[in-house]
Amino acid sequence: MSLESVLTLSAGLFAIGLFGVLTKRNLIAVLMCIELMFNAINVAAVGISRYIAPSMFRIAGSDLNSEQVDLILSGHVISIFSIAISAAEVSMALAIIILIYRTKNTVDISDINKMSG
Amino acid sequence: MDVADLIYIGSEIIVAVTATLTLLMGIFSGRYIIVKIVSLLGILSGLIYAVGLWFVSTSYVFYNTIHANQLSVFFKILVLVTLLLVITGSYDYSKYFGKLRVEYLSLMMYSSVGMMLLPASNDFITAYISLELIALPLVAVIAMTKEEYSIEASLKFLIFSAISSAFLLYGIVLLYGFSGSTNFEVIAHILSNTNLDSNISIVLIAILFILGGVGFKVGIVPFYMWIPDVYEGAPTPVVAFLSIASKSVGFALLIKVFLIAYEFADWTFTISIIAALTMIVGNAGALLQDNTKRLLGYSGIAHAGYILIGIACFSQIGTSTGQVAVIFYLLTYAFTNIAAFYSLMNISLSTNSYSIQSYSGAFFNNKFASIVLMISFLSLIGLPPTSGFLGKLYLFNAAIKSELIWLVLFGVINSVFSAYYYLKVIKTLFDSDIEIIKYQTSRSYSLNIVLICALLGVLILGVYPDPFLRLLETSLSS
Amino acid sequence: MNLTDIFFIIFSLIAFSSALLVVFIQDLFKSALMLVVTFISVGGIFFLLNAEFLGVIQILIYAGGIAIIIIFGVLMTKDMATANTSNIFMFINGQICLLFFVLLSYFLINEEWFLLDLVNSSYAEQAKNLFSNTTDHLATLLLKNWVIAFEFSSVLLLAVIIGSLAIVKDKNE
Amino acid sequence: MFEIELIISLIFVTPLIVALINSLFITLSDNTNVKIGSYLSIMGIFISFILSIYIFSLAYGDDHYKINASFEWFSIGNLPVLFGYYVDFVSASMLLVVTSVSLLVQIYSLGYMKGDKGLVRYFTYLSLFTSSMLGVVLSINILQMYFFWELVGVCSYLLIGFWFDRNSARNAAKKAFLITRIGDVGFLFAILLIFSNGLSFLDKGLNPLIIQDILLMTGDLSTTIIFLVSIGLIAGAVGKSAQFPLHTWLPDAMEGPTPVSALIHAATMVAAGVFLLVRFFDFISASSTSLLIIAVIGCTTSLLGASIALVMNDIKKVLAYSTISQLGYMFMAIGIGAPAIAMFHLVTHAFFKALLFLGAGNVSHAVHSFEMEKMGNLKDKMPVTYYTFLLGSLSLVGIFPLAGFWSKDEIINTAYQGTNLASTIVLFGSLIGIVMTAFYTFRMVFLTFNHRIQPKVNATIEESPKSMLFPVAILSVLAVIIGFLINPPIDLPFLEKHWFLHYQHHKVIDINLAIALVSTLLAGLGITAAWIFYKNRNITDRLFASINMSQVLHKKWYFDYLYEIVIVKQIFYRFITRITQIFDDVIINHPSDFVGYFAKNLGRPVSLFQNGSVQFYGLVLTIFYALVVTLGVLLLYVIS
Repeated sequence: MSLESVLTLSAGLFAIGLFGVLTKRNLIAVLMCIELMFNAINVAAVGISRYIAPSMFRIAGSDLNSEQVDLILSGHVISIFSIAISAAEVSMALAIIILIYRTKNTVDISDINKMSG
Repeated sequence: MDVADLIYIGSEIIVAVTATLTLLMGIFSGRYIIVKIVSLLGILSGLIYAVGLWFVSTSYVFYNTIHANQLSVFFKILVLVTLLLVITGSYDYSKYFGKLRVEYLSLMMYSSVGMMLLPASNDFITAYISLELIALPLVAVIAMTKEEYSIEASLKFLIFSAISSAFLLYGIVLLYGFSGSTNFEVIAHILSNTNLDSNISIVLIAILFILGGVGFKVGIVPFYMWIPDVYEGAPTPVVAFLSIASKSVGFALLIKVFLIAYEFADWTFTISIIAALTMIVGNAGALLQDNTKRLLGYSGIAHAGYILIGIACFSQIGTSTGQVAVIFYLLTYAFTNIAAFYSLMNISLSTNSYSIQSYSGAFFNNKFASIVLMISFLSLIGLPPTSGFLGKLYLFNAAIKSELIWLVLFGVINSVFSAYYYLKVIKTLFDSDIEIIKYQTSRSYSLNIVLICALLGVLILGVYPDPFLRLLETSLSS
Repeated sequence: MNLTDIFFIIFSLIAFSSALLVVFIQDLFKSALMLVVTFISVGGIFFLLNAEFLGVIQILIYAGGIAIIIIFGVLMTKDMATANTSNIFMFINGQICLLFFVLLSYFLINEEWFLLDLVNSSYAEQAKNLFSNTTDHLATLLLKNWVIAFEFSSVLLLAVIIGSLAIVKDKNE
Repeated sequence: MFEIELIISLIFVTPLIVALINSLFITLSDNTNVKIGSYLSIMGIFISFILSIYIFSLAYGDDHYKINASFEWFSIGNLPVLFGYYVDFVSASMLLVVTSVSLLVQIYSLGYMKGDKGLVRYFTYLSLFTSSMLGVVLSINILQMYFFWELVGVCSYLLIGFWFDRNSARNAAKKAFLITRIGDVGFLFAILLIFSNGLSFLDKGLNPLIIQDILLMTGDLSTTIIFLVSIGLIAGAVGKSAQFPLHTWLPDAMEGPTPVSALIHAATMVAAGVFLLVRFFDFISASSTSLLIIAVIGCTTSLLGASIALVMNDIKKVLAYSTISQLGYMFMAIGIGAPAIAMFHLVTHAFFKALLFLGAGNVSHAVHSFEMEKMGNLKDKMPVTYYTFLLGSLSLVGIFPLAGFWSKDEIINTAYQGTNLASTIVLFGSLIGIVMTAFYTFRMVFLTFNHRIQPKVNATIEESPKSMLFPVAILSVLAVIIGFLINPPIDLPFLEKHWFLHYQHHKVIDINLAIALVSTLLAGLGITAAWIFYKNRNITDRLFASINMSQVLHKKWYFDYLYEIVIVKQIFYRFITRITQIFDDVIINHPSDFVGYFAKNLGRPVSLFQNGSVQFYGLVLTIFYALVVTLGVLLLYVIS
């Protein structure tokens, strides 16, 4: 288990999610794939956070106080916020999907292209 | 954290509290006008607070996540002025929101909280949260008229925003992986002090990923594709807000990102190419439109291209000239666009149709709005004495100082060709060959007040811009 | 190869294959279940990466919350649940995404990362201490360094609640 | 000096204030036919006129008269942009021309526009136009000049499209606006180029925006820069002054009310291009190539315009092409290095052409048409109009001793004295031009007024009201004497010999009797030819029909066709919008067409590109990001 393998996993999940977002016709499936993309990013953030040297060390190159070492966990903070925001996005998206389902009786994304040009 | 740091985010707090209060009042009070006045007062007090904040000295607060300087205060003021005008003018439009008009007020305010926070943020995590805080409430507001087109616009906005914010976040993570930090200044410091030979590609990829997330907000090639659709479908006040406030703070972040990025490489050529492409795509796209909101969407893309010219000259002459040009352009563009969108809205308040044909002969029914529309379009073309001319002059001046003459020539030629589609609309206003559609003559005083304010802004900035420029220069030099 | 490596391989294989299944299964309900499996295995990876708090959050919020909401959404539109087809771009999307994955992972593997040194660096002791108990330190970071982001994400969540209610509500009621 | 500054400000500000007050009338009152607005406007321009006379009297008698007055407008970086006035002899005389013609035209409009619904709007536009034209004349600063230059363009747009309920008027307004904008690109580019050399100006303590400072710097700039800037300025002047190849807007601009054509499209705005070149003459003349270009443009335009005017049947169109041709004369004068003579011709032309336009206005007021076919034998019905029109025509043709003679003769004389290529071109061009001018002018006079050519009698035709005849009469007096007065060949008791040219430091050449004789003879030849041709119309018509040239002329040398059909529709529309058209129209709206398109052109089954939904947008994004990652990997590969 190394940084490279974690990042490869993250790239894979991201690509799969991206593929799904671009490909699935059912809106809920698109939504699930967006979640996959954000999960992939979380994996990368946590992995990097686990394996990367703190920034202050590169600037100072010597002793660090404990607050500066704590910043190693910045990646975790990114993931926490990303989880919160993707939860928010899901609820918003589901609301719109239900609205679309009620008004147009479809959840097929290819039916939703009235505006173009 | 010092509690005194809270004064630097005072106007955000005021507006967020007002938004919540508005919502509560909407539940308990039946009178919309009272709710509206309370929210306007809240925004106004936030604005006054922000103006006061201008005189507070620069500092880094909240553990370097917020950089409170005059530039960020300037954007706060810009956002709040826009919000004030947008909400004041949308009193008569809000009938299209039905019972949801209180939620509309509240969500617009929440979104503007994000917009105020974004230019002040000094850290990618805070910036990301602000970006999402801008986008997600707007998703709801766009869908709020519950018409087929607005729902579609909302969905497209959400999905496009989700994809680009995923890439943005990936970029942030990669940049964090390279530097070990999310703080703008730490990253810039590391970039300027490290031998980048072995790391050149990660920084390149990370910065271009981030450019995508920000470019989505401002609408540059190739991230512009949502703009025409969403502008066409969304409610007009929201479009005005999107095209001004959201775009302006997007540029604020873009300036910050490129101040970092120029530490790493010279981006002039790349940005110039993107600027040229954006201009040509925007103007060419607008030529064929017959919906004015869609047309203004494409025109907004073209204007993003002009503004990018200013960013292209960041490295060569020191950044100050380019920044002043960009920010002054944003200021002029704000008033011009308010005038454009709201005069269109004024004319078609009763029909709610924005196709160019529906404006034929509008001059005879609504003289004032038509004149405002004409002046704002002349400003979009970039003619003196409107502010659009001086804005372009500043951008081109900055570019010429950076020896980007070809780009200037390209921009000037583009602005000439753009006159074609703007004049097409102006011409229609005076059309009387076709049978005139009888508009319901609705006099909306609040809308006219907003139009007068925007018109004054367009003309004053075009004729006597000196005080504003002085303010901008001092705020950038501090 | 130690135990961590083996677990990592297992978890990432599960995550990877279930993610593929999410995309390729035709039945939307089953694909939502596969999504839960992916979330749980990603949570497992978080535990392996010394991020126990995030692992718990992942399983609680993603597998427990978001996935449930999604399944709820699937049930609400249940007559559409089986119509989970792909659009006509599928092959070109597939090629581009595959290319994207290959290039990105090639680049991520060959990049020279500036790695944490837990053996003989000046901060080694503090870092080991940090990874032994990340939750405490994370709490400090969230409520101290990123307190603004934390507070404003709560504003965001409030706005989203109002927004989604407003979307679902009928405007004339 | 304070009073002088105040007076100059008043000249420019009075019409502006009047325009603002009038626009308030329009917004406040639903009845836009308020008489008081028009009187107010005339009062305003009258004040400007009186003050201009005062300023001119100061400038007269002092050949180094200069007034600088400015304050800081805004600044670009550390470069102050000044807003202010610069008055010398040239601008003082322009002030007088603009205000006097504007005054007479506004008085004339009282009668001509009587009863029009938008009377106050009309006078508002006229005041605004006058104010901005004065702004161009007075500008100290090139940016300020550009500012008013565009404002003049906007006013012209509004006035051409004044009767906006006519489709043709709206189209003409749009065309005028767009075509002059093409020239303005050149002007703006010249300004920006001067900016870009701002540092060398600042080193010398000069300001790169002040016109006089630019002239002072001429020696220190590289020849390439001077040439490029000159080309930009020439482009601006070509657009505004309707010179070849941007001349096509002016004839269409005749859709505006006739007094507007007299003021804007004959006397003042179109002269702005000439004024610009005169202002920058010291700069432009540093590059002899630019002067040659100006001379060639002027010569081409003058012959082109005159040739089209030969066959036009609309009286205003004849006058419009005549204006184009006469502006060509002014360009030729600049091209041979005699800006003072260009100014001289500008002044005389302003008066006699305004006279001709107002005369045409009288005629059309009576017969309700501009078609010369519908006129004829108006001499008896409208004697005052006839004689004034005749005087104007003789002046235009250049018959001794009318105004046109003096200025045109100076051009020919100077060209005759010159030795370079430009002079030769100009000499021949102007001599040929005289014949054509005489021909088309008298063709117009005969067709309109002469009973032997078109013996139609329409009983209802009456002479115009006094308010329309009064300005015409004054202009006709001016058209007779102005040439002699402002450049007398002999010393008069109250005027020095050649004072107008003298004050502009022009080397005065005495009148050459041989040249004068030749030009008069040529003019006579043209008039005779017109008489003979139109006395026997049937033969003439057959003759014209037999040679295809007439067709070419009727189609205005196909310039409109070239611009509208070929350039705008074919190249611009087809080519540039094709890209987005394919994208939006074919991919998104007509998937099958797109398949066919690719199948035909590339033979590749890309049927997958069908959907234009948000997922397609996402695909574009993904392709962009994939390219970014590819770039990153390539960089990694290159480095390692």
